[in-house]
Amino acid sequence: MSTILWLVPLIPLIGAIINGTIGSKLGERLSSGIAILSVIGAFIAAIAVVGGVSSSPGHFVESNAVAWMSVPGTPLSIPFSFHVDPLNGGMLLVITGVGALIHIYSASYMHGDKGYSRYFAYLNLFVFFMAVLVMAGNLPLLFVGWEGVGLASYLLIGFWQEKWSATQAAKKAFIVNRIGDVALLIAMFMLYREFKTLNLYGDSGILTQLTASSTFHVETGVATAIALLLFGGAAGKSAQLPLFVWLPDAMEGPTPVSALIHAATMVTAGIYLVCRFHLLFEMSPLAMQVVAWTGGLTALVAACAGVAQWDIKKVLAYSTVSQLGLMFVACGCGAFTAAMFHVTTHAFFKALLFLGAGAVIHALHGEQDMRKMGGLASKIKSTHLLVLIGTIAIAGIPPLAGFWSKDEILLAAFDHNRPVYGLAAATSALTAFYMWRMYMLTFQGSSRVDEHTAHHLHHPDTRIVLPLAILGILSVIAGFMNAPAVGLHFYSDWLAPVIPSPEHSHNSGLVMGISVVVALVASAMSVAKYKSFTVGTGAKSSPVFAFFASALRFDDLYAAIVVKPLTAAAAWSNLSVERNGARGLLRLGHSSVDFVGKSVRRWQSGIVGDYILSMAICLIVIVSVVLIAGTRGGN
Amino acid sequence: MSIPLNYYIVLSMILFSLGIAGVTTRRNPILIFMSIELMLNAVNLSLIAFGRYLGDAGGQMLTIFVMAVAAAEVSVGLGILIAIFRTKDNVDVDVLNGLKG
Amino acid sequence: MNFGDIHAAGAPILMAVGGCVVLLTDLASKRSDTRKFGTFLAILFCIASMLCSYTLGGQLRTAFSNGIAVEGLVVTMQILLAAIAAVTIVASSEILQSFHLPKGEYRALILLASAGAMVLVQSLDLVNAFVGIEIMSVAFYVLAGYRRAQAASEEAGAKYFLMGAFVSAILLFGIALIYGSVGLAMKANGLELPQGYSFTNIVTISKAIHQVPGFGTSPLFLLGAVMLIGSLMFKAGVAPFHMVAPDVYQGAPAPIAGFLATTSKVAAFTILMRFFTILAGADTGAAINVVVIGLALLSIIVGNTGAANQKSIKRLFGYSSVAHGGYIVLGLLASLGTESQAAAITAVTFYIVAYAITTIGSFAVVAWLGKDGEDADAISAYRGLGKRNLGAAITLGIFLLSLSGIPLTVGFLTKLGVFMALLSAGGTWVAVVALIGSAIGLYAYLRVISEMFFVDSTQQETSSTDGASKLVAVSAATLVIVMGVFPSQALLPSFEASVTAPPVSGDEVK
Amino acid sequence: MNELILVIVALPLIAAVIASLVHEKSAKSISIIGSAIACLLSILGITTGGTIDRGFHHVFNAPWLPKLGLMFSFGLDGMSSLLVLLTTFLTVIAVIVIPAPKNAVRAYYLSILVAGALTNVAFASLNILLFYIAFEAALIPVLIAIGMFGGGDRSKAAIQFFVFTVIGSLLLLSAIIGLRIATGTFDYLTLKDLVAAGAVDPSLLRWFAIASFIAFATKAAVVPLHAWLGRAYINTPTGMLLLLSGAMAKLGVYGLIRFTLPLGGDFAESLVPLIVTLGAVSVVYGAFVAAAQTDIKAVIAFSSISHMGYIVIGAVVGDDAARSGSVLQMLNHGITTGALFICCDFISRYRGSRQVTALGGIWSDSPLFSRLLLLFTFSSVALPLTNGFVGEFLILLGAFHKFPYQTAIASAGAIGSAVYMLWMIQRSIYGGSKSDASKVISLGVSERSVLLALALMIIGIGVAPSPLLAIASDNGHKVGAAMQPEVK
Repeated sequence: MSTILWLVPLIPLIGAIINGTIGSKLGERLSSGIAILSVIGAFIAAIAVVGGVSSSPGHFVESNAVAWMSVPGTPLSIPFSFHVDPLNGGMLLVITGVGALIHIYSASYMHGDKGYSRYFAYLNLFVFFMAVLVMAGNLPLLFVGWEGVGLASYLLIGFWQEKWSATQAAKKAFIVNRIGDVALLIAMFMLYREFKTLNLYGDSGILTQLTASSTFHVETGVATAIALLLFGGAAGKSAQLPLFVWLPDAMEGPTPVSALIHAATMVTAGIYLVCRFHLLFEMSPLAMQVVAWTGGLTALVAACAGVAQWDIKKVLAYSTVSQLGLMFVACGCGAFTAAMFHVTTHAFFKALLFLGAGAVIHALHGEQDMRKMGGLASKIKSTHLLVLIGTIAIAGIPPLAGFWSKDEILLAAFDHNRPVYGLAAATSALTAFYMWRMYMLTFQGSSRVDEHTAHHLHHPDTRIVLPLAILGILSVIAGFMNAPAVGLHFYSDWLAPVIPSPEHSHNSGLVMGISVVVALVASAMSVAKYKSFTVGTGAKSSPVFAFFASALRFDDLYAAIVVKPLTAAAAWSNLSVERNGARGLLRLGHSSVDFVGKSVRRWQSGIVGDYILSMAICLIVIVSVVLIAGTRGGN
Repeated sequence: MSIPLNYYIVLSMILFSLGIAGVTTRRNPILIFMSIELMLNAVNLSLIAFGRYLGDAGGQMLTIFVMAVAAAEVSVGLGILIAIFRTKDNVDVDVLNGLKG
Repeated sequence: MNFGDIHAAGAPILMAVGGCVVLLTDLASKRSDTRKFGTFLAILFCIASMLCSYTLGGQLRTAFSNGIAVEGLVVTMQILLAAIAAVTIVASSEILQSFHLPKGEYRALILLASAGAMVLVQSLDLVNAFVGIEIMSVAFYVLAGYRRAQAASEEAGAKYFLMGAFVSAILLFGIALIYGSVGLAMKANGLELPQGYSFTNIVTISKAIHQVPGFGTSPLFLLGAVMLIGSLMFKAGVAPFHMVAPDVYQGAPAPIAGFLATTSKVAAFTILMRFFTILAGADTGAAINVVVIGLALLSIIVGNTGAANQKSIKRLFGYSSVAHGGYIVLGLLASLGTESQAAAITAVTFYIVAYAITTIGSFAVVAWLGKDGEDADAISAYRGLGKRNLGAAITLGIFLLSLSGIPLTVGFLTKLGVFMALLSAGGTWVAVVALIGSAIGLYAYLRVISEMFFVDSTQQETSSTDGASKLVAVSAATLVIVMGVFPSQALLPSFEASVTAPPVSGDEVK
Repeated sequence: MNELILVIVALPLIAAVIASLVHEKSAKSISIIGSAIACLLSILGITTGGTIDRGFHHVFNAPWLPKLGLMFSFGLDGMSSLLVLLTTFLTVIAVIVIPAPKNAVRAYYLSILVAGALTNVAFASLNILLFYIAFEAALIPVLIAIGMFGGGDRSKAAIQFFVFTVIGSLLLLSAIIGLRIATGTFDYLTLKDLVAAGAVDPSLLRWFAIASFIAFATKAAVVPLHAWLGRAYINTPTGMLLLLSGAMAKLGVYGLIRFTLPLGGDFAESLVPLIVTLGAVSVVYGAFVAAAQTDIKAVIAFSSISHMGYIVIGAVVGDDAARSGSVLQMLNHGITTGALFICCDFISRYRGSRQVTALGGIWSDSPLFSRLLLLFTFSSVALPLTNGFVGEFLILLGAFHKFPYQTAIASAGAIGSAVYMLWMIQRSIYGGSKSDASKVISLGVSERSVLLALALMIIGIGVAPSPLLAIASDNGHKVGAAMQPEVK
């Protein structure tokens, strides 16, 4: 079993290497074939591993450790070792499963692009790093995956590298991620100082020491600091409030990339990390509050921004940020199982929506502005139907998946942190509103598509519709994996060995009722409002709308308080410290030598009389000094 | 011994410092020579005085050396100075300031 | 006046006789071109003098009623002086041709000056020293002004003469005072003159210092000693009596400037070494030591800063000679303080030899690059030399690096020797100042190297006319490198043998 | 065999001499042969062969100036054998990849081979005076290279570089002589035992600690003493720059590990907090200044200040893991920055300019070159699975438990490195392809193989650093477990 564990990351790696090196010579069919097969291979291996996990007594499967970094003479030795248990087993399935679907989808979506094989190489590389991140047996290896996915997202966002905006977005994504990564790095050092090891599992692993907290007491101050730093890392990767600005710009990359990385997998790494260290977070109430409130605020801010976007992919991007905010609300309120369940369901319907949007854009030959869409329902029926399913799911209308997972989060928030529940409820209302707005603007109403594109609409082929269909089915049935109200709690039992399942809360009926009402009312309002939408009338150019459109002006805020001062500091340090300071020192040395030299040269006046005079004077001075010193010294 | 030794020493020191003053203030090379000769003779005086007082022939022997050397020095010096000031109209040591800095 | 005495003073005698012979043969032969023969003759005498002093061996001997003392140190210095004279004569044979100057007198003057220097080097009695200094100086005045047609050389000669005459008067006054004070002190304390020594003999002086209480600080002796040291400092070109060096070295023709710089330094420092050894014992030593260290540091600072962004390269070498004079004095004083006097004096002797080779070489390069009667004095003339005349550029580069004390050159070992002497004598602060001085000096020399190599220029290719000075320069450069890397094989053993006995100090005299 | 080091040093020198005599065409091939053999032999140096003496293998002694106490005494331990390998490796690459300037081919190869050989002497010497002589003599070929073949204001750069570094080393000389007088020997091993036994008076050791720190900090360009680096690196020809930034800058840190800490006595220990703080400041300062540059060579030059900051922290913090990481990072920095400077040289040669504003479109024109450059960039940004990460991670991990704040600041420097490196890459590689044929960077066989070799080393060390770490941990500092976080 432990050797299959190695297959999960290695097959995509081999696929990436093949595509990366000789891909361009293989031609589109073969290179996409290799990429898809390698991810499917990983998916099958993942299924086998998960099977092994559920059958094994300790509910985990470990690989043998291959030495990586070890310094002889010190206790430090970090191996390549993988450990799969129910928590990351579930994620592994999502990553490889959804990944495979998206690979199939992009085979057709990216058809004709000159960097075809390079794209698939990057995509496979991403799956490899994501697998390493999730399955890592120790923190440095997790960090390898953590920055690896950052690298993959940098490469994929900046895939169309002629576009300046694309490379700019890629750079922005990597740097903002790096800020989070540094927080994670420092958390690692603190953990090493506290627990004397970097291994997560095994007898002396950090998590085992945490569970047996009776033998190992960590004062809350240190626990809070580590927890907050971990959350800082998670916020960077999962685009939470201070560091979410990179996700909307990441839409510059190809749509399947947004689907895979910026919806289903990479952005959820932050939640995985927090859930993995849930014991540490539970040790410090302050950290839980911070996580909850940051999640709540991010959700609300992103939802508001989502309402005012005209670009179809930006809407989905802000929706992702908002949903991630909700997941962190769940973590903040102690419902880690609910968070992980929402991660899973969100992966399905958000991937569906993104791929659907991709199909729409593909059909309209790259048009992304919703003001130039409308009335497509009749033209691309299958896509329309599946996007409808996705919209219903995300809007939280029962019986689809979104409702069940979001409801549990609202329930947990309601029990533990009432104000944050308010934020979450408002967010879910807004979510329903802007998702239906997107659906209405694209598929219903009068067609605003210009006749040229409308004339030869590009009908998506099976390789695009098939993944959509599968995701549609999953969005429908996934909800029933964990619907406690209806008595189904398969998912929480599955996670039980790692995260204790939440106790039954008595007011689940009330919360469920509220959320259903909220969802339906918001959806109805949105449908009514955008049924007959024409470009002129619809666009209320009210200041509030504009304020929301620019993501509450966070970009300008960061430009003012972060980017400008740093560039000024760089310019200052280069100019005044480097040019004048350091080299000024050299000039100072130079000029002082000159000054003394000049006076020496002036003393050398060239007139013999002066020379003899100065010699006489010096002689007299020396004589007097010696006489005084000599006689006084003598007696 | 009619005149005590330190009278001679003081006299020679006075002559010596007069010589130094002459060398430093005068600008005509000939006068500078004369001042240097004055200094040398001041030294001769003190040598003779010491020799006489110590009853040792060393002082006189050195004085003779001094005179011989002074003669050689002056002859060479005059040769050089004449070579220089043949072309220049006024005889002024301060003219020699080509080499400086 | 037995044969032993003549043998002891053989070296200077041979040089003096050589001078006269060269002068006479020049007069006798009508044919204008006696260059080959005259040079050969002069070199023959130099070699003879070298052999004569080498055969004296290392152990101590006095001659001419203790007027002169010959020992390892003196032998080494005499060989060095003879070598310098020979090399200068060889180096300047072609340049005299281009200057249209008479060659006979020139060689005679060089030999005579060197003879004077040798007399000074081996003198034990101050009178001998005075005579030696005068012979050397008078020859120097004429040599400095040898190129009468050129105003600069004339001016150099005149200046050197005026200052030289003044300083020799001061020297003489010093000797007179010492003569008087020693005589009076001996008479007052009832000590009679040691058999066969005169009052002005260094041995008597040291006997007076050691045996007459309070003599070391008596005003008369102190005045005399200071005057003596001051005038010797002038000859050695140590600040504040350094004004002569830059002007004269710039004015005088290049090979002559080289000769002046090295011979006066070698002679002056040897007699200073002898004088300081006897002073070191006396309590006057403390006062004079402090003052002389002050002078040394002053000359290091003055020499190095003066050399920074100089316009003329000969003047730069002038200032560098002031700085190195300072280092030698520091090495001298530090070495006398320590108990391992012999090793320390070896280090100082090695420094003097190394400095002589480097200076001769440097001025030889300046002469080598000179054309149609002008030696390349302005540093701007060296711009881009690396491209035009790589050989000359590398040679000069080696000398500059050696002057700044960069490893793998002999300059580094000398700097190392001085620092070791200083630090072992406990002079840490003095060492720090010396350190800063050598850094400033490095900056000054580097500017020349950068002019030669790092700046490209439009000047055309220079044809090197002067084969002889080229030979001297290149051989000096190789010597600088060889001595820098393997000094023990090259020269040190000869020192080892020569400086067995430290210069005579009063105590073993009855 | 003991004469191994002598052969490693002598071979390039002999090659240099032959190259300077023979015709220009074959000068390059001779230099390559000479330095390549030396490089292979230095691989042999890593194995512990020849006579062993107190932790050093291949020990070799021969008198040079016995009276002065100056001996040819060589010895290698893990750290110095790695650095010797790095130096010879960089020499080979510098000779192969970078074409010599037209007018002075022989002088160019001469300066590189001599600089490499002298640096190796410094790394392998067990006599502190021999170390000092090599330490300073190695500056001469660099001075000549900068001066004769350098860029714009090369003469000012050459002088400032030389004078600044020599002043630092003069202090070191005075300290070395102080030790010699107190103990009567220049031999490192006896000195080390004497100091350990407390037989040397502390005030002298204090002066040695201060003076040697200043000299080595100047060489390693720690912030206040880094003034010479900016102008010097920009104006140095790339071939010599590989050696200057790759190997010679490491002499500074090597000196700290080898001489300042062991011989500096307990005063050197009290200096450590200051050095670590300066290291952290260098990291941040280097990042800031690099971000403000428009010339890509300047960006890489100032990034070296940042990287050296990490290495210095690792070297002095006294933790075994951090020190081994620091030694490995010296190797990594040599490889990565060397590769970046080579790419920089290609760009300026094919595109005619190093200014970022004039570049762009290299990605589509020359695919292989730009992908390799991207890999080198990410190695410089310390991306995991590249060599940069391993060194940096170990340094920061080891340094954290004693200096948490400085380490936090230093790790924030990683953000800075991402900012300026990616900003440089974005403007120089990506963007519209201005593909006229002359500007396409076409790599010859040798250039391609060198860059690929460097790329392989970057990934190789990133994935499997343990063998190198094992060698690197043998650096003469067997510190007791106390310094480690005590393992329960």
